[in-house]
Amino acid sequence: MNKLISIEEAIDKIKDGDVLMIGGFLSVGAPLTLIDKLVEKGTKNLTLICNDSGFVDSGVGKLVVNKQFSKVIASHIGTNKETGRQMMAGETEVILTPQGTLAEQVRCACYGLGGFLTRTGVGTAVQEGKDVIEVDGVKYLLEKPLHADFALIFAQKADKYGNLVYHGAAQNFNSVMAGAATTTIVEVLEYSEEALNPDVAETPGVFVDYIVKRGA
Amino acid sequence: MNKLISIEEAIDKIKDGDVLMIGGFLSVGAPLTLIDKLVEKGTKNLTLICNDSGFVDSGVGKLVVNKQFSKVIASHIGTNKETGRQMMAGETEVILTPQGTLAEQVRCACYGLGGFLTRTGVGTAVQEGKDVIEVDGVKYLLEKPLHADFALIFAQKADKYGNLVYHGAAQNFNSVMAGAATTTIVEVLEYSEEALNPDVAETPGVFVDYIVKRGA
Amino acid sequence: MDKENIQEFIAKRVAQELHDGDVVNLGIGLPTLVANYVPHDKAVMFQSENGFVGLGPTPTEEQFDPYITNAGGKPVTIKKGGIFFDSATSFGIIRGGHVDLTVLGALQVDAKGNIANYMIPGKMVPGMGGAMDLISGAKKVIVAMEHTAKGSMKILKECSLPLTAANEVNLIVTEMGVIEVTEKGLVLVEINPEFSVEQVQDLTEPELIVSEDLKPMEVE
Amino acid sequence: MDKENIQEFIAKRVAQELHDGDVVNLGIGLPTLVANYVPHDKAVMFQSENGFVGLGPTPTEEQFDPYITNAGGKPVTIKKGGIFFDSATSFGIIRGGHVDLTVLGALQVDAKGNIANYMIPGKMVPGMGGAMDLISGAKKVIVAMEHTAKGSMKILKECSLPLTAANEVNLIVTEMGVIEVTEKGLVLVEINPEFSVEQVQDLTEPELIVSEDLKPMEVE
Repeated sequence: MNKLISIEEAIDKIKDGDVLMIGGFLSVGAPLTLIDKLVEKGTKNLTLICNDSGFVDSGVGKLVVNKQFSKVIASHIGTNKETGRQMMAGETEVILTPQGTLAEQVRCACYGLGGFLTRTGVGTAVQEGKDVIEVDGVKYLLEKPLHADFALIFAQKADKYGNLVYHGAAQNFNSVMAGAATTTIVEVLEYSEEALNPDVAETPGVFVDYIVKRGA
Repeated sequence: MNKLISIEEAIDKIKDGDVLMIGGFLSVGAPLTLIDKLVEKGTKNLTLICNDSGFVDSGVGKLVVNKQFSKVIASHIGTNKETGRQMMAGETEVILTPQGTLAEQVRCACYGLGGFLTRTGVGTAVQEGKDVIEVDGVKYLLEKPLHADFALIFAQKADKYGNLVYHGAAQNFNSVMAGAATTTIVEVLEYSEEALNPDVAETPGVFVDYIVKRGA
Repeated sequence: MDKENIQEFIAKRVAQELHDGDVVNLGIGLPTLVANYVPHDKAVMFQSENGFVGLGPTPTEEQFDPYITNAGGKPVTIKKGGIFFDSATSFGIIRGGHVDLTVLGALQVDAKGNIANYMIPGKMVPGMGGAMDLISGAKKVIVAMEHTAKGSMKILKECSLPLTAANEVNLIVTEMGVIEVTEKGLVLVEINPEFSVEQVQDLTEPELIVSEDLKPMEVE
Repeated sequence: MDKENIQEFIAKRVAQELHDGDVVNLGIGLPTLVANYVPHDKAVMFQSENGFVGLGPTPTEEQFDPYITNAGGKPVTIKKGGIFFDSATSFGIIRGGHVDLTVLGALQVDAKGNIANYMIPGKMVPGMGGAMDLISGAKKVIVAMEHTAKGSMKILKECSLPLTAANEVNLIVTEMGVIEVTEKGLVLVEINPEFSVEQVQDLTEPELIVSEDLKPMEVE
């Protein structure tokens, strides 16, 4: 079970039409090398699940500008004007989701749950088309899991078993997406043949299928 | 904001009739000093939310033997015969819950969610009285949050801000229960005036109201 | 007051709402300024929805770390006692009522405590980010904004823009006064001595209930 | 075969179902023995529902750590590459299909793949612990048990005891044979050469479909 592969091998796994979860928050903690390689490869008709759509010149925003997404699910697209333009022009379907709901939807996919109840979005446009369930007199929206073919995430360090640790605010959606897609690929700054301390490692290696080194 | 208090101060906060979440798994990682002090105090008519009911001579089992619970919510009571006896005799109400459901119910309380959908328990006695919701052709049970007055948990180390780290399998329900009750009290082996490394600390101090030192 | 003075005045007044031990989330723009006026005797921790508690000021060159940024993507620092976590935990903290106070700007607020601050259909659709979660989840929601937008009213009988959340706003702080959202309607509890109640009412669509205990809005 | 030999025989046969890279959860009792027969060329990680992956053997005196125990509360070790986590994550791994294989004992199994292994009403009510989650969540569920309990049948047309899970069992391994649970019913795919098909059928309530490709059940 060798999880370490090259960036090329990783990107070759992704096919036209696939659904991708991509970690990062306004490009901070995004798997930048994987994204750049995916831009180069030009894989089309992808669906993006990400906190935001980055900037025109960084992170997932480059994939937006390169028109590789037919659908974007995000909590915020305001920092990348091209996403808004594509949405207004009907070129790309955009689903705006509250950030906490997005995080829980991803977690549900990883955890095998069928959904969860949240007060967020009750009485707003987010409610449209969703079941409203009342528990103990409080109204909640039933939000469902978001499934994906690939989770492309970033971590500070991986051991060869796929256990991960994060640094600073680069963790954000990365550890939530680990294990939430059929295949999880992590881009790391450091790779270690030595096992991480089991008390300190944050993401279990069972959630991680492949590891690539940044810039490799 | 001084979170460090004495064991006596901690236990005096708990009143007859309160609902308690208590961490630990077969007494491993249970807040043993808090439990012993609670046995000494004799607070009655409590509700226990815990993975199991421990053993007659250790962990929460001592509270069971001392007849301090009128209700027990747990995934397993087989290691403490007194719990079974009290249940059969109608002295204590016992609700058996799948372990994963119990963990998620506790998390929902901490995370402000109204419930979640799980396949666990579908078609079993666990289903009784619960809503069955079908999502994409799969049947799920709607499980609701478990709320409590106090979470009594254990950690390896706390800093003065209440940030916690755990060791080994002592983490179990402890970090899930942190923040899930109105008041969270943690028993620790080590207390530090110095702040923990923000990358390494596991439970945010915002979930922790009071800290006591083991044996103090 | 010019725009800068107005914003400073509002931020200073909002800072009076902070209590010792509070966990606070500040929205972008004007609300961010509140961090500059935390009373010295109060220990307040700021939460950043991208994944930490303990948000500190802009780093010096030496402190700079590209992976420590605020929810706007700008470099910041983390204070002693802070902690990093993932987005699910971040919103667990927000939704679970572990944030004592959130301060946000708004395009519109109304008499029912509804707030609209995330889109103008056909014009501006940035998305709600974490705003819906914060407004639904925080124990107390303060809207901090200029009383009007280029002369047109922002405090309305009913919001016309898509809502960010329904019935969640507790307090509105503007340069003209402090307004509590109650079941009976909007109660003017403090007024900037530069204005009369009539002037405030003229720029506020719903009828204001003037508190019997109306106080002057004062900042140091 | 005496009881010990029977258990060893079953455990060895179950071990043949392990694949390189598998994450496996073993129930208490007989299933635990499977860990002793992992093929040397296969890297298997054992998951422990109390909160880790990488369950290793009983510690030496030097290795002993009171906070490293298995789901039965007994001292164990953690292997290189293992990791500790909380109970919510543990059951996320279980429910999310990240456990490739779970091996459990049973009081009863039936032709529909139902399993009962957590209580005998009025007699024994230990609770389900993590069993319901494991059976519902693992990719593959193997029941490893003696074919009968003191002569009475355990493989039934329909379970009479309260179910732990409905329609989840994939494979039944006993000292008499290996039975696949299919939509058509129970298929006998391997038989212990010590027994005839008739003998197996006599101790199995539902009618067995005998595989056209019936093989001898062999262990090394």
